Amino acid sequence: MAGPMKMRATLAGGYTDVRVLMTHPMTTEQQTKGQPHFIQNLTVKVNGKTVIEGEISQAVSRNPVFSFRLKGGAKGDQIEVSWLDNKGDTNKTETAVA
Amino acid sequence: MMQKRRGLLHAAGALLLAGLLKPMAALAAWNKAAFSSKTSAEALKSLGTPSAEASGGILIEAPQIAENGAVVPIEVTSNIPGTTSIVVLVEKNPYPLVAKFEFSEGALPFVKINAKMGETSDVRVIAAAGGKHYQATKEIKVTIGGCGG
Amino acid sequence: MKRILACALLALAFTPAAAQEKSPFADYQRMTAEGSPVELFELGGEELWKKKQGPNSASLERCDLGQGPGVLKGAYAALPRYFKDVDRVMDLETRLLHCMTTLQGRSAAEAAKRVYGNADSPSEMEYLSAYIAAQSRGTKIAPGRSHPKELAAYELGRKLFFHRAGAWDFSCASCHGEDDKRIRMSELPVLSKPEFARPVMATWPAYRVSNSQFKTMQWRINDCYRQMRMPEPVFGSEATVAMNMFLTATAQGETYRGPGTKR
Amino acid sequence: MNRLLLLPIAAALVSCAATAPAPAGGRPKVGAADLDQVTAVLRRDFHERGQAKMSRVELDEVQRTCNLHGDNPPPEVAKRIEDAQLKTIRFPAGSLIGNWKAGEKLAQNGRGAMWSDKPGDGGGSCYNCHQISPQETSHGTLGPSLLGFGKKRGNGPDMQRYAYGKIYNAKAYNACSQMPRMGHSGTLDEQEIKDLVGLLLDPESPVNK
Repeated sequence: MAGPMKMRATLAGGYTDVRVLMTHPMTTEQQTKGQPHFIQNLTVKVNGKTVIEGEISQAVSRNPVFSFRLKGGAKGDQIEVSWLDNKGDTNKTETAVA
Repeated sequence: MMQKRRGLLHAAGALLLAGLLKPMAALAAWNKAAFSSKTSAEALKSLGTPSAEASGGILIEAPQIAENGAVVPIEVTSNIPGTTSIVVLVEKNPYPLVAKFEFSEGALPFVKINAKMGETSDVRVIAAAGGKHYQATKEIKVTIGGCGG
Repeated sequence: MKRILACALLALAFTPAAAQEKSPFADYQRMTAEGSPVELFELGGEELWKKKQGPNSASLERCDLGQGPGVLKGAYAALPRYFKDVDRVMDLETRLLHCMTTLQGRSAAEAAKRVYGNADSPSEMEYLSAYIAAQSRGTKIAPGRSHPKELAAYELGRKLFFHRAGAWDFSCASCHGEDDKRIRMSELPVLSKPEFARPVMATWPAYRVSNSQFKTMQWRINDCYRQMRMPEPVFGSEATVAMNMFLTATAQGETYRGPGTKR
Repeated sequence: MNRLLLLPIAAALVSCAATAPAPAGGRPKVGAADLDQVTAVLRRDFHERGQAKMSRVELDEVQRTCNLHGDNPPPEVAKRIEDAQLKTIRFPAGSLIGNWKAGEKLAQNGRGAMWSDKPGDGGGSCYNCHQISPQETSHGTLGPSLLGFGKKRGNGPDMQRYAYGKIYNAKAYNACSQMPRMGHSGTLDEQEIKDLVGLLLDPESPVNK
């Protein structure tokens, strides 16, 4: 069961600042003697349209925190961030631009 | 025929829910070759970006010295017009490639991540714009904090 | 007249000229705090505060942390303090343990069985401390400084801070006693001086990036005694609450801005 | 005083009136009764764990004296402590210079004597407080730098004896030193102390390059 996520999207001088926090162990091969468990794919959507696709690795810190910037944006835009890890677990969170 | 196929779909759905089937993992792109490369040159080759021109248009904001390598904040901004992707590598990590981000309409070429660094190393960032590749590097020192107890 | 003078000196201590020069880790500390997952622990704490548990299947929402039953705003910044219902001084974790037993009907042994968690599963105390401390952001640190038992706790904490014992003859002051000293590359604040205690106590409890764990003051005191080569302090014992009182009172007046993010 | 400076003072006076200024947190005066009170609290509020037994809360002569005098005993009291502590040191025969490479490992190792350690495991935690070899930049500053220790002081028998004794029991040379008594407390054994003496005095050690 994936742990909680938290996201904040705020208008900041011409762009939308998106900060997303994810609960995930992001363990490495070395730590787990070959059974790493980490997020591989990240997707950021604005009003349903994918704007950022990320491929990340076991070299991203545990409980990852990402900041992104979206062009322009207006109050109420729906932002969704989802992740998928190497064991098939997924989670996503949504928020409206404040 | 319809009946059978719907039955199959239900079964697949049930298996999916039970997490026995790998749902989208196989579908979503994840460049295994690049992420398993032991050198940044090898990783870049697997990403199809063998060479990249040094450019001042890539800004890397990161601490000069990190108290702990488990979390090293790295903020990348590409001011190169038409930037479509940003790749972050830590040269001396066992697997240098840390992350790759692709930006389409609606997103600025910017990202801030927390990366793990095994030791003091150069961080290398590659930006793709207009079919060409650009790069910048910054050294981050990693020390041992605390009493080692 | 003496108090006015003390106040004046206090003010001068905060004019820019007296600010310490930038530590080599200032950027690292700022950026890790900005990009910290600590709020995830606050979420976990909110859930536990409201979760019905124990034989009484009750939540902690009626727990009185000193500002009245269930009042969270500014409660952490006013701890440790004296509680009439138990006639003793308590810090946050001691008070939470009290509410777990009285409101939820849990046995103290069960509730305190696993007070220190780990990266894979933080403890209830850690989640709850993150959530409750966050509700004091922006409030001035003001522990109890009037009741005789509060003053006694402060004095006991002060004696403990300078008391050398254990296999390596250490007191807290052995490491936290001289300005501008380091262990390895870690700067050691002189916690018996207000100007050094303030930024520390304003950011505990805290998320530690080195092991991705959220840590509380009881853990902090416990782990210091471990590294002082002393036997282990009992969780929530009078000695630990007294030490917490001494450190918090020394930082009194600072605006609380935790939970923090540390190495 | 220019008007600008008055502002913070005025503000502080106001805030001071609201909350009492932080209490002066300096070292308290402690007498024998205070030490007994604190020791009684430790006996009650601490418990044994692993190798950290409860006997560790009982004060010996050094700890009692240094606590009573705030680490600053009068000269004749300090002398009495140092003489008594010197007698606790068992100096092995022959050369006291061990294997500096092993010494470097011991100096790097921050564990030892804690409840989380197995008895005998761990090292000297030397880099926590001292600069030793020039290559290690992550070193502490609680103790003096030991860079070039042997090169500056020579490595004859007297200096070997001083270095060995200081690591074995630092209080034999400075009654209330903050440096732990590594040999006396059983944290380091004879060979380990000789290896650390090697790190300090061996001309081949990076400390003396």
